[in-house]
Amino acid sequence: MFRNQYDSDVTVWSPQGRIHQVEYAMEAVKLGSATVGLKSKDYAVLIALKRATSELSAHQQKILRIDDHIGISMAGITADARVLCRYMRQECINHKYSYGRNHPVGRLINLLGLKMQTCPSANFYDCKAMAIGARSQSARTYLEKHLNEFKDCNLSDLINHGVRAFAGTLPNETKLNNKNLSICVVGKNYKFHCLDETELEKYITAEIVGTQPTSSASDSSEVGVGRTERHGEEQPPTLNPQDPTPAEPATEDRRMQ
Amino acid sequence: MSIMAYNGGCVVAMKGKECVAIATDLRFGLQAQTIDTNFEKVFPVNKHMYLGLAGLQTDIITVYKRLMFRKNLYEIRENRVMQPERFAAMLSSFLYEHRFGPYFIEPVIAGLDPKTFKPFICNMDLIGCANMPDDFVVAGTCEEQLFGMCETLWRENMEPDDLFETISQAMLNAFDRDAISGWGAKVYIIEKDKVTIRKLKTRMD
Amino acid sequence: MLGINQFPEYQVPGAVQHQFNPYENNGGSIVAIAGDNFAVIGADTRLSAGYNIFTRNHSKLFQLTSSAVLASCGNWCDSDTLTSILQTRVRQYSDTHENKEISLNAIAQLLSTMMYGRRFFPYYVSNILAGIYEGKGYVYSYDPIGHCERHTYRAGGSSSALLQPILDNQIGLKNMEEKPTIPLTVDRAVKLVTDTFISAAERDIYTGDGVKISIITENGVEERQIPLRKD
Amino acid sequence: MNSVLAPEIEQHGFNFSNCRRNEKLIHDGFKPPKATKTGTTIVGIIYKHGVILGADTRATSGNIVSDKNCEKIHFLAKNMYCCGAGTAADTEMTTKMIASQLELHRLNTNRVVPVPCASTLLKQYLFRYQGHVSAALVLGGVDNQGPHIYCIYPHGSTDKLPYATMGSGSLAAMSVFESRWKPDMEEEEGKKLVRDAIAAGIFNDLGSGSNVDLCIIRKDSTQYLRNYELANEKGVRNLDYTYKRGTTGVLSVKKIAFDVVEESTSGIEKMDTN
Amino acid sequence: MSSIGTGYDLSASQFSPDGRVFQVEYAMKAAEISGTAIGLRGKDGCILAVEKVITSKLHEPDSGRRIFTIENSIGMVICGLITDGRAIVNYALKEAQNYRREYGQTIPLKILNERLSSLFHAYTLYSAVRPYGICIILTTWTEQNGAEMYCIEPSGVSFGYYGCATGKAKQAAKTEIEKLKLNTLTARELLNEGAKIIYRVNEDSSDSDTKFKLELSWVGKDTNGIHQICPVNLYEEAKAAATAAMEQGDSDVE
Amino acid sequence: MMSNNGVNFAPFWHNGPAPGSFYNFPQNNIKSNSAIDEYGFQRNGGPITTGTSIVGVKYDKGVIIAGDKLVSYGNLARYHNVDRVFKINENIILGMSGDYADFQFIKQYIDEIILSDFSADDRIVLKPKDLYTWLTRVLYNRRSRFNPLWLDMVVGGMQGEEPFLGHINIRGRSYTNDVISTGYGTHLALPLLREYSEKGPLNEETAQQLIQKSMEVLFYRDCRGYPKYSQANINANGVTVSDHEVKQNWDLALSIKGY
Repeated sequence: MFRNQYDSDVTVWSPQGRIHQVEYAMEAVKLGSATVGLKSKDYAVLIALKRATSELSAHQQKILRIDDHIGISMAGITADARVLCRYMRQECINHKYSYGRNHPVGRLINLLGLKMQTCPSANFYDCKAMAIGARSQSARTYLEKHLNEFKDCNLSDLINHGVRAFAGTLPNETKLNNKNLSICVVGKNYKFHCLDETELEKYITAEIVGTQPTSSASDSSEVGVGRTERHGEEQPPTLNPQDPTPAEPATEDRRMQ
Repeated sequence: MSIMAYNGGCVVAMKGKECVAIATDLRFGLQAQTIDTNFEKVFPVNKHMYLGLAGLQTDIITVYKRLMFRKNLYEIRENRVMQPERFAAMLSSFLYEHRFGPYFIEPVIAGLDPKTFKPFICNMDLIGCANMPDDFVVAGTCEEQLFGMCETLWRENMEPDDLFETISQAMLNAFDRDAISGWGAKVYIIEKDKVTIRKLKTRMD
Repeated sequence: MLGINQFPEYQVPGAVQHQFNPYENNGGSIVAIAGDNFAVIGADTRLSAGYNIFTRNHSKLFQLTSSAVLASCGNWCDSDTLTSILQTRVRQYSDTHENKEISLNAIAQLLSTMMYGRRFFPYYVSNILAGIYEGKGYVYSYDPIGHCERHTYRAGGSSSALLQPILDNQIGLKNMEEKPTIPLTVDRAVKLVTDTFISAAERDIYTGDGVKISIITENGVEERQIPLRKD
Repeated sequence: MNSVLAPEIEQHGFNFSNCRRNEKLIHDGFKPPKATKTGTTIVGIIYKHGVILGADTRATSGNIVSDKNCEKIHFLAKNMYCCGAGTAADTEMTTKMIASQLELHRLNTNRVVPVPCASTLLKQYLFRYQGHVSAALVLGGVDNQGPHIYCIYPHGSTDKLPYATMGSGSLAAMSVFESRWKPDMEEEEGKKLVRDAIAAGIFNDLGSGSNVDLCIIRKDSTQYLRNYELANEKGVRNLDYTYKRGTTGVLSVKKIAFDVVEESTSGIEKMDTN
Repeated sequence: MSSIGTGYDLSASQFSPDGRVFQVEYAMKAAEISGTAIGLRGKDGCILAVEKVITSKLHEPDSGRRIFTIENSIGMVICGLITDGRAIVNYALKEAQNYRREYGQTIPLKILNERLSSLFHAYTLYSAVRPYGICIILTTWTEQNGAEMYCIEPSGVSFGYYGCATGKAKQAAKTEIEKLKLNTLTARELLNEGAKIIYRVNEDSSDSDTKFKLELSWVGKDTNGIHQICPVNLYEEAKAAATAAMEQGDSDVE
Repeated sequence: MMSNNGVNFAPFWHNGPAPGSFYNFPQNNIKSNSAIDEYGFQRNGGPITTGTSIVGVKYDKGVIIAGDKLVSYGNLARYHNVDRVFKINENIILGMSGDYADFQFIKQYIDEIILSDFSADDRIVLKPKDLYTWLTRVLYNRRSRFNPLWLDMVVGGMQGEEPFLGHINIRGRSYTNDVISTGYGTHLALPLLREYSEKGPLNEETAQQLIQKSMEVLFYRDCRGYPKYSQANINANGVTVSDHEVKQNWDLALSIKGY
């Protein structure tokens, strides 16, 4: 990517019909530490790494609850995400107050997308699974490979898949532990909630040991390799510019096909 | 404010096993101001019958006097002790006479039949609609509180001593939740062979 | 102020004027008792207005958190709105406090503020909040404009006058020279609440049909329902 | 005997001596107290052999039940009963008064008093008071002309109907009649219908409650079924509310003991009255 | 485009010396690099067909929709920057709602078209905003006016059409459309034709299922004037017809 | 932020029920404190063209709502063939009593919601409980502004597999129950309905008969009643709205003589 005279503002089209600012912002997302989301027919899971900016600071929340049925995880500046998060929470609360039901996820995301014309890429996709942020490509590769298994997974297998995909995005020096990993779940009989430390420990152990998800036929060794070898060349994430991607849309019953 | 609550005060009566009880508070006030703490709203009618009157003090006294006049006349004419039922009927017609200009009182009658010693209790609204239940009757500014207490506490066939505890507790706790009743209480337990009158220890505020 | 009332001769017979009263008394009673490490709160299940019963199975209890239950009765549309907004406020609290559940005393204050916010067009409701805070049982009661007071037992709603003295006597042990030493257990509290409602149903026409009781302990909230007379 | 303070008993009719004072008090802003009302469901039907009257047994003042088991079916004559709704004292006293007039009439004429006669007496009386005697009545009886049901309104208007309801639960009871009443019902069927109509009032109208009273008047007999059905019974309390004796603090005790001898004298009186 | 890069092409409120507004043209470009969309108007209805490019396997099949419904009778397909498209859809919904509140009926397509065109145009007048990077096709069918179809470009220019196309393979599609005798065909028949065109103009028709998804909708007499995404059976039929035609075409070439 | 052709994009941070404030509903931005006018003007007039009772019954697999077809203008039986029960969508039926103009006003917004559900085309549709809650909020907000919508409405429908029946009045006082009636029906129809419903769940046939009985009694005893009524029935098979007429029998009238 290079500088040109058409990339200074989000209100300028390039001769190729592109808006460079938006595209740069999309690049920026790739600098934020990765986060993974995936779903089965009954559950949706978000996985992210909580980072501490210094030894002295607490771990930053990467996954935020919007309502009992919605949560978001993000890659980028937490402050920006919080602004969006607050908006979505308000919308959900208002919707529940006036209609007595949960705000349909699709419509919430649509609302968010409509907020401003100038918002860099208000685009959104309804995904079977997705990973965003730094080194997320490896996670996406994993997810694509196992895409067809997710639908019928039970919850713990689904989380195992997620953690495995997620592990591939970790910077070299980082090890997963129950302090820095966060896993949140929503679905059948579960309100949106984050797993506690003992549960996290379980999945971390499973990942390190390389236990197979019971219903999965995937090749664990390959995944293990992916995690340990892939990311030597990438720099550790730094503070990122604006995060344009609002959220990984969580589950919605009708979508699963 | 209702004129019935101008002076404050309450009366309650209960049936027990071969006995009846009637209780009253002792306050006499003018709205929120307490004037006297020794105003009894329960009056003897004859040996085994007491009349409680709750409401406007001037009417309490007037009604009591007028009733005694009529009752005495009856007893002289008929040469027999007035039965509580008769007394109630008389009181009822007396009050209904004043249907269109009533006395602001609610009466409670408790007594034993002079011959059979059958317990009798009765209360009326201010124009003489009588109510003679098997358990208890209440009147006065803390009527609701008394209803609640009595419905919970009253049991069948209470001995005189138990009846005393029950009616006392019902009354004390009821008028403690009413600003214009209380300041002392008196309980009459009427039995075949005696009437026991107890003055209760109460809050005086 | 000059107005048409000062000039009655200029008044014209117009369309029939319907007085709109924004309030409606929907009845209902509440009793709450706080114990050492629990709280019990009950409310009847009748929804009525005038001489009509709308439904016999209408819960007036709102579980706000795992340790707080609010009972609200009076003008039902106000209760409904107030509790809905309160529930969103409880939600917002946990959103802004890292998913921490709001504590009972914080709800007590919040509710007071919310009700006082409508000082000049009050929510016409009788509220009682019961729950546990730091392991101890508490009961808070409110007047319609948000005065909040802490009690160990409280009756509210249309039968409040009937029931409060019973609690004074049975739990407060008022007017007793020799106080009985029966410990206040959950079981006793529940039985007493039930009994008070039996009494209320006898004498208050706006209380009846059934009573729903929530028992709040460290282990969460348990609900029971007991039938009452239906006339 | 006659003095200003205690004048001789006025014999008949209403006494208006307190009216001026009470008016002043009300004018001064004191609220007039409320008399006991019977919210009430009262009904009457004509069936094959006569009439059946029914009533609930609740009396209220405001939102408080002041009497849980009051009688609302009043005696007028052997062949006539009258259910009353409205101000309890009014229905009670009015029916009592009319009953005595009917008895006098019977003695004078030496025949069964016709039901229309009672209806006329009642409506003329009520009309005179312009609705201030607030009694809404369902009058039922059987005379030589057969069975009659009258509906008498507080202002003195009347209806003569095969089935009638009154009181705050009248609509609830009427819905039962409108959907199920038919001419020439058998007695059991009629009792069931009246019971159901009263129950509809008891369970749907807060002004009515407690039990069902019935009164069946046939050509030659009358059956008053007081508390025909105990539709609502008080719940059983879970705790024992017996106090230990001595719980209540007593300041002073005074005892008035009676002589037992006096009691035995009451036996002599008994002989007297015989 | 000789004036490109001369500095006259950075703002929508600026003409170039040769009298062009380049920002508008660039915005048009944005529409033209997007997947092909066509609209066909037949004798008893219209259809919309679009080639929705699939950017990731991870997306749900119906994610990133490009055909939208305004109220229940107007169809709209978007070609270009999809987020701009959603904003326009929202705007159109509001317009339709306002119209309904005032007149109690669905906004006539002609009016909606006018209002949307002026919105597009307004966004070409100020330097603080950029022109919408989309072309839209609007269709409807009513008992009174029969089938109607309009296409609006980023400049705010709009015309009524019998058949129109935008997007990557705009020209090829136009050529294909011109081969059809549109006013003799029913909406039902057009569904197949539309599908065929989308498949035919797609550059990379091999492995088409993973590269793009055909979106198809119709409105007409058969749907009672309701605009709806084509029902599954008709969709499959159209797709089958398209694939069959492709094989036919391929063999023709060979 | 652009605004154009009268369409305003909402400000970035809008809504949010602050303590003691209300959710802002369409057309609700009437200025406050104009309620009392010195010169006797009162904004909240009473109902003018009105419909009488609505009766609703829930049975084991669905809901029936019925109401007669008369809309009165004061004491005048003004419109004789007006539907007062409606199919809202495949899940919801609605019956109205009270002011018909107020109803038409609110119906417009309900229809908008239904339309926008259609436009969204995401298979998410309004359910009876959603509409019930929404109406509760709207009516409550209007009563709180002393500008009430003079309505008593009964919402019925299928909440997934479960039948739903709820009632909202002019003040936004709402509740759900197995049997519901508005207006005179509260006194006349409810006792009939309750007698059966409290014995256990009804089946469709009994529900049907109960409705018929209730409409009959209402016609006989409500002076604003009418023999023609419409009825909406909803269950898993969908919604049917049908017209019916009370079978009248006035034989009894002949036997009444005298007073």
